[in-house]
Amino acid sequence: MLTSLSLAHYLTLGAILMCISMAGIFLNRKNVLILLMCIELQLLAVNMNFVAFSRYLDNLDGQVFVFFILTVAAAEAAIGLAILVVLFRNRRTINVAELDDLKG
Amino acid sequence: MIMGIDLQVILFYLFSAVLVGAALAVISSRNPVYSALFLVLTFFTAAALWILLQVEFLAVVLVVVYVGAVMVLFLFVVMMLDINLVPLKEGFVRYMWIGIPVALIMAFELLAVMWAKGRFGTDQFPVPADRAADYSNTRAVGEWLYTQFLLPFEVAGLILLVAMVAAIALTVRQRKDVKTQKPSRQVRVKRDERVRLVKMKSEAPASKGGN
Amino acid sequence: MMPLLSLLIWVPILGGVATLAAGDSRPTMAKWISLLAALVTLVLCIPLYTGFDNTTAAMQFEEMRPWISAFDVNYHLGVDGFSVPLILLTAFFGPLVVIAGWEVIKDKVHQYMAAFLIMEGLMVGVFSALDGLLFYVFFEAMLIPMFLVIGIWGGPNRVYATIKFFLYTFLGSVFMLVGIIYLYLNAGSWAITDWHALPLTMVEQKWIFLGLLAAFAVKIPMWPVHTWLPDAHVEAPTGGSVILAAIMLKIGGYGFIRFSLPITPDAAAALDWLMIALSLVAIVYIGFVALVQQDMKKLIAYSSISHMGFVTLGLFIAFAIYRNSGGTQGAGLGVEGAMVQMVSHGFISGALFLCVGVLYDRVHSREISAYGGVANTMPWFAFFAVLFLMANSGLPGTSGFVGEFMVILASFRANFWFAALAGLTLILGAAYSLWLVKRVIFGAVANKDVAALRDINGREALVLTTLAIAVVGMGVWPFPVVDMMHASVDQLLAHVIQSKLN
Amino acid sequence: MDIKTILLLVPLLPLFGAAVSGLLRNQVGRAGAHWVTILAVAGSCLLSFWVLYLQMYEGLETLNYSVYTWMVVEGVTFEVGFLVDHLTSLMMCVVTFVSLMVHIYTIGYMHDDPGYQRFFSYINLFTFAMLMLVMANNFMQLFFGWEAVGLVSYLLIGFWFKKDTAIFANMKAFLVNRVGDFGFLLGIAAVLMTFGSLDYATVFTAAPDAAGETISVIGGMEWGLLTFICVCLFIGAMGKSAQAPLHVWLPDSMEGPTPISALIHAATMVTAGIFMVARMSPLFELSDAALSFVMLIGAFTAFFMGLIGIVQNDIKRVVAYSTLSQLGYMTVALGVSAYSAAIFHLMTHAFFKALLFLGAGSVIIAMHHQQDMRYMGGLRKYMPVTWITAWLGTLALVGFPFFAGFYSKDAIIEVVHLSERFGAGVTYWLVVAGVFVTAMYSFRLLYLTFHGKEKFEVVEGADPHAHLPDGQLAHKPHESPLVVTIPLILLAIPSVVIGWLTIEPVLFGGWLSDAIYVAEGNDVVAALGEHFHGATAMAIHGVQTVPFWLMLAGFAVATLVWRFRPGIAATTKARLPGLYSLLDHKYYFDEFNQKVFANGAVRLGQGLWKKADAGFIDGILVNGSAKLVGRVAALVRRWQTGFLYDYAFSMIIGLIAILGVWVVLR
Amino acid sequence: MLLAAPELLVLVMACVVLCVDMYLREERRGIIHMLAMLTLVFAAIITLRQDAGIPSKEIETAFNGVFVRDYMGDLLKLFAYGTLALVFTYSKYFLRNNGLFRADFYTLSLFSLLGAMLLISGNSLIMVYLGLELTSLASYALVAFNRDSKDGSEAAMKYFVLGSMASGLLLYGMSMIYGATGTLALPAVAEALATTGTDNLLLVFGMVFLVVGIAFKLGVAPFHMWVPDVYQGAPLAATLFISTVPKLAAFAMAYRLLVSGMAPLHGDWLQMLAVLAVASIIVGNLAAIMQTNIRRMLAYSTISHMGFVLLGMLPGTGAGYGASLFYIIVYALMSAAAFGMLIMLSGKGHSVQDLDDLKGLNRHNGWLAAVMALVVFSMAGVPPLVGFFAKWLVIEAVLQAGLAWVAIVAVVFSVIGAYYYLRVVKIMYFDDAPSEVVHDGPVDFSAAISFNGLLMLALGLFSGGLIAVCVASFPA
Repeated sequence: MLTSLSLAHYLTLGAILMCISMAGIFLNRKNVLILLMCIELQLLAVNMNFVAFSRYLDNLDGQVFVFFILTVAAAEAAIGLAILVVLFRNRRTINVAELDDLKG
Repeated sequence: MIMGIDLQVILFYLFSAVLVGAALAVISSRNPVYSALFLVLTFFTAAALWILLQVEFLAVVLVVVYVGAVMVLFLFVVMMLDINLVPLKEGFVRYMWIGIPVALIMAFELLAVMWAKGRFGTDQFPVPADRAADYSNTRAVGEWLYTQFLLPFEVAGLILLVAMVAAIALTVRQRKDVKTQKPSRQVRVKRDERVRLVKMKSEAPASKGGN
Repeated sequence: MMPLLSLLIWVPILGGVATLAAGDSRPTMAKWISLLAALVTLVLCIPLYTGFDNTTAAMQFEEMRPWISAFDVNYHLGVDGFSVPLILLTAFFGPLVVIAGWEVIKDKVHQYMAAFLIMEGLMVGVFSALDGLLFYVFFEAMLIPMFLVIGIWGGPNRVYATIKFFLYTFLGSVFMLVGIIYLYLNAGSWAITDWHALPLTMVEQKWIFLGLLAAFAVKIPMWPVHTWLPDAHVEAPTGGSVILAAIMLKIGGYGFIRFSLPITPDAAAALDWLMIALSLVAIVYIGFVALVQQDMKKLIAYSSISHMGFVTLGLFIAFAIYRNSGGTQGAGLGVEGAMVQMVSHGFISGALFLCVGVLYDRVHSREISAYGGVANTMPWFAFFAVLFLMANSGLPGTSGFVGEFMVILASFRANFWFAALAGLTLILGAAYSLWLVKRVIFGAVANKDVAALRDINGREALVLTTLAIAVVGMGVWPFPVVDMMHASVDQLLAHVIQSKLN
Repeated sequence: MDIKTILLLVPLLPLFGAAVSGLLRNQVGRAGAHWVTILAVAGSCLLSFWVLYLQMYEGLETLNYSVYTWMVVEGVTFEVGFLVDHLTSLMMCVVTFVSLMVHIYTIGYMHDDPGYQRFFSYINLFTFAMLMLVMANNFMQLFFGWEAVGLVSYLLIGFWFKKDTAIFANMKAFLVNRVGDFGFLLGIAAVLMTFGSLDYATVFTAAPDAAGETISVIGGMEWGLLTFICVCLFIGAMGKSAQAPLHVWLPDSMEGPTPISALIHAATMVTAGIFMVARMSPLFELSDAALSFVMLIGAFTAFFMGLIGIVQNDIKRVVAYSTLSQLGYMTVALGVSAYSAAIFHLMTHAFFKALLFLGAGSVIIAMHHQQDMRYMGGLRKYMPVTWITAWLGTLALVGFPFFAGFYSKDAIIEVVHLSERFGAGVTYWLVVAGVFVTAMYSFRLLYLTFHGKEKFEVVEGADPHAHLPDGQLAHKPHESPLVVTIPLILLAIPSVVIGWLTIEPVLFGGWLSDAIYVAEGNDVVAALGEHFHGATAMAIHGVQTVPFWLMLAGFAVATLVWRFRPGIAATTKARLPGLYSLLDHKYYFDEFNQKVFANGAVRLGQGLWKKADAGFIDGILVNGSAKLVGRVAALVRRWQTGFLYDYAFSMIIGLIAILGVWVVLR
Repeated sequence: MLLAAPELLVLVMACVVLCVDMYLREERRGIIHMLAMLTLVFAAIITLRQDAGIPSKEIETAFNGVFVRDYMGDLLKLFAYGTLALVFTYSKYFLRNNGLFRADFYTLSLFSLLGAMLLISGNSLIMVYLGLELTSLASYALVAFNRDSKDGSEAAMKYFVLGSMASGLLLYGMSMIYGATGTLALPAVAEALATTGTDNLLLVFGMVFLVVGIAFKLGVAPFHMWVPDVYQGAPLAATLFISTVPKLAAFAMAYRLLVSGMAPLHGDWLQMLAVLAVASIIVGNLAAIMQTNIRRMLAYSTISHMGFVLLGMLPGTGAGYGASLFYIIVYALMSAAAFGMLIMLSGKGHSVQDLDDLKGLNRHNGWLAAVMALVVFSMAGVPPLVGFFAKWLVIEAVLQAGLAWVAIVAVVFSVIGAYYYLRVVKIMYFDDAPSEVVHDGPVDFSAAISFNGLLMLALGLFSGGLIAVCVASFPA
């Protein structure tokens, strides 16, 4: 385990990142921004998987996928932040715990 | 090789530790600015790990795109929104008792799959040989991108376009309370819009009283 | 050949659409269109009756067109001795309901009339569908106009009643849907006749039987799933009650005949104790409940449940008789008695609800205690009301007698106690009917509302007279009605005693 | 005219009359109504007598044919048809004749009633129904007639539908009759099951073959099938012919107009049960047990109902209890297989009881609808015709020799004496004692009504239409008009002579033998016939028998108590309060029925409705499940908190669950 | 190339709309609407022309196999155009009334449509992902489209966060599939599956994430939480859009991923889908009962409808997929009509929210009430309306899969569900209106909504054709 880096190492890292990002989403009760960051983290976890697989399978598809994910992540960030701005303008807050007008 | 351990392995653990630590810091730090900066750190270490995997192009892209663009955007928004930071973390602790176990259960489930039966061990997936010196990861990805994945590539561009359109549609607005000059309207103005002729009845002499 | 059944289905439906098109602003036109459509439908029944060959059990006037070919669903119509009487009954009530609502309904006349016409067409569809899915479609589609009729023109508690009615019926019928889909998957065909021939294991049969039972028991309704009926009746406008009692309830009985018995004969035989028990409970228990009702419509509604008990009893004693005697002698009497009871109850309950409607239109109360001595001011009405109530209590010479008589005679063959309990209706039916007469019709004029009553007008007299003729006519000479179904009944019984297990 | 046409016309004429006078009452008017109905009944009566004549003198054979097929099911034909034998034609004559008398009488009696046409319509309809009953050749039609007369009886008792007592009485009458019909219908069902047919001829032919069959009614208890059938059928007869304990409706039925009491509740309808059992003699003869049952019920009714008559004050009720008692006699006769004696008594009773009722009605008219005998007395001088006919009727009723009732009643007592059926001994003593009782209440009625002091005062100038207090009259009583007295006279004649005239053919001449079957060992009438030497001889012989002396004793007691020493009645009443109140309350039958059956049914209904239907099924199952759904739905709704993190959490939980189930646990 | 002609057209026209808008004055915005509608018409024509031989079973691929054109795809696209045309017609009125009549709506909708089309035609994990993101991103923006709406932005935020998270999970699953099979092309995945065998835990593991992603997109419990909030908070036009085109695409996604890609694992995903479907039917119907907000109620009803859609996938037969396809198409049409009606009833500056806003509709406008009643009864699954036939087919599919208990649960809860649909009818027909309200939209709007409502009836009475087409879209 310590002598060489197996695929499992990277996948584990991806899994841990995934869990951290998930935990971030549902543990974070205050700031919507953090949620957006968690989403970035989540994508990073996925990317980690793809890159590792791509390398260990010696298959470029995975890297291309990562490329697209990065693109989309950027676009997502843009839209997410735009929505955040709109939200802030309307409500003067980005507190997640105050985002409950719609419920039930 | 240090103490019989491959340098790569040492670096992996080092970077991984930083990565995980930074990721935890992202979700747990009180100030979103710190979070953003920790996220930058996360990305950097991730890029380093990818370089370990000899995926240079993506590692660079990650740094360029994320650290250079996305995170700057984040920070910009953080600053712009001027958020009150005082009560930030109280909820975090209150729900930890349920949140942490759930996260751990999930981690357990994922890791169980990762580690069970040596599924991803070196037996199944042998460590790939190092790339030849003249191998260009960038070139390989580029070629693949423009041939096999042409349509997705176009679509990716489209997504960026949509993001742009959407972001503009959502955030740009004409403020109603701001007065601006509109020359085209000024030129086209007609007399009727400016001058009003008022016809008044000539004042009659004092009324004779009700009849 | 003329697609007679299609015409019978679609003439009223399209008439209903035309009535709707007349719009809110032209109520008179809407009324005349609807009357015309109803009458045309009635006239269309003449060739159905004359052209019907009652010597054969085969389906007649068959029509067959592919409908949903991907799943072998066909627009398949046909009638036999069970369907024709009920179709005639349906068409018979069409014009009556229109006339009965002629002056009474002031609000949204076009929608009212259209709802009834559409319902009429759908009910004919139910009785003539030979394709399982088509049947189900008609069966369920009926709920919509009825739901609206009760909800829009109903009494103060109409919303509760109509939603209860809808959901109850809907809940029952979805189980049937599951059942018939299962049948389709097994038989590879939606044709009901194919299902009749489909061999099924006992377990399958029992489940399917219960599924079908859920639908038909609610519809007919059997105890203990009857509680929607009194509510629906009380709140429904007169026409709604009439159609509900006169025809809709019959669909449950028809369903047993068309589906439960022939498709799952072994389950029916195995569970006949349940059906008989429930029927008897309905007859006796509900008889007592009817006795103490304070609301005229509720009383009649409960009496309907009790009378429908005879239908299920008549249908299911066949198995007990077969077990007792090894033959079907007597079973036919039961089945035909059930059919006759359905038709007759159609006339009687329809007439009774119309009678209550006549009073309600004048006094705006259905409480028994609001009346008393109606005979003083409304002698003709009293004549009709007493006639129909007597028929309701099974007086010989009226149609109410025939079915009960047949079923009681038949059930004696199965078991003395069946007949004895069923026979209690002679006393209970008379008790609640006559007590009603005593409290409402007879006595001194009870209050100024009653004193101010005016006797029935020509329109009401027309409707009630027509029904009176039907009730007495069928009581005096049930031959034509019974004669229509012999062949079908014989075939049904021959089929039913043949086990599908092997 | 074709005989079938004649027979068809017999019932249809009254039906037509009923329809015309009922449905077209405004068009035909009062006179039109009574003309059309009376003509109809008269026609029917004439035709009936014509048929009787044909049978007696032209040798008309028994006719048994179908009029039309009612329905055919499983090869079993249900028909409407006529069976016209001697029994039928006798009944037809009795029914139409009495009916005709009542029709005529009604013109006077109902003169001022607003429901005049309706009344005629009803009694015409009744005649139709009764004719259908007696002419039936099958059980189905019998049942039809059976219920139809019940219906008309219902309508007529409640004729004055504004009177609460009347509409209570009519409902009671119908319901009690329905109890009987319940048994009757079961009997018919058993007949159909046993014989596969409802046709008399078929059933009677096949009856002996079914003699050995049994039926298990209550867990393994085997009954003779025929016994079962007969008992069931007889339960029907008990209802219609008012045998204890189903007699309770008859006294109450006196709430109806008097002509009705005469026609329906004395002469015709109540005898339907008697007629039916006689008609079913081929069945009953096969079951000794059933016959014993019949006999005992009859004996009980004959004696105990008579007793009640002694304490009644309502003139019509006394006659009504007398009717009950006489019906008991008829039933007893049936029970000892003396069917012809029963029919004979039925016939004579029809005449004299109709006479008595109409006489009572005449009195009631004179007393301005006062029915309480305590406010009468001394009417003899005001209404001589009524007085005389009432005496004649009474003498017939008590069985004074040579009067009609003597022949029939004495014959019954004698056959009971001769019978060896189980229970015949008790029965004999009861019916003999009944003679004494009969005489007591009959003469009591006469004395209280026609003799003694006038117990009413004439208040001059009082409003004749106003309701005066008991014992006051606006006018002096006076004799009733001719339309009332003529029927009295016409009925008085047969009341006196019919027994003397017909006992020989009816009882001993085998006149009814084509209708009635009596098994070998049971033929007590034949045994009696051995001692019969002509009607006159029988009457003379009758003077020496116990019943005659008991009758005289009854007469003597009645004369003493109610003519000369009125104090005795009061003293006896005071001495025996228990007995008095037992009789006054008619053995508490009404109270019992009201408490147990009527109130019990209502309470049971309330319980089932409120508790089971509304409470359990609707409340708990239906609305309860709706509420449950609502509760759960509210919970589900609360799951949607509106907080993003909860939404994410829910997704994660979902993910974890799916992973757990399908991946980790795999 | 030509296979993607409809996509190209939509792309070009979306850009054209974007550009033309810059040169248009406020009053002439109608041109945008016309352009968008024309786009749909021509796209439909092109799609139909490709399909000359209906029903063509031929499956053609392009762009190195990442793009596929098949019959199901064309059918879904055609209905996507159709429902989008309805959406545009209804939305115009709404946008005008609320001062939102901007080209952005059309552009974003068209881009979203494009994403949906690509997703429908996606034959590779990468294509599926990109198509999904394209539709989703545009949808997020549409939800927040009314920039001054508090609810809109809240809904958009929730939608965005949860949606992104779901795509992250989906991607995680894709990475596992990629790792297990070494390929991104769906046919290749299927092939690899066939050779490596189906007991590969890694594949099941990855598939769980795919299922989650699909479930989220469809809005199936417990991944449904965004649906009610978004349906309620978004501007009506956006709700209308979201309930139509993306749902069609989501079905395609489910089919592509689970059937085209992972058919051999049918035994596994069948169970997951069954549980999810049952959960959504239960949750959707129960929660809908309690709603007083009609949009929220419709949202919950959507959740249950999506459960029914999943039911059709259970037996893994062509008939079953056909049932699901039919259901989703019917759902899109019903939903368009329902939200269109809400738009119709919303006046200037007022959006219908409460059920009570429908009070006494029958009294004011019998025809509109009738149309709405048709829609609502159809949603409740009462014959002869088309909603019944959809339910029937999926229940048949469930029974065919041998899952009788699922069928029982489904039908029982559809009865419970009928209650809240009936409540709508009750409010329209049985309650009295508070005041005189005049509802009338432009002619094209009225015509469209009438057409849409009558379609419920017509497709029910003549359901044979569409059902046959749907079933024929899949290999038996």
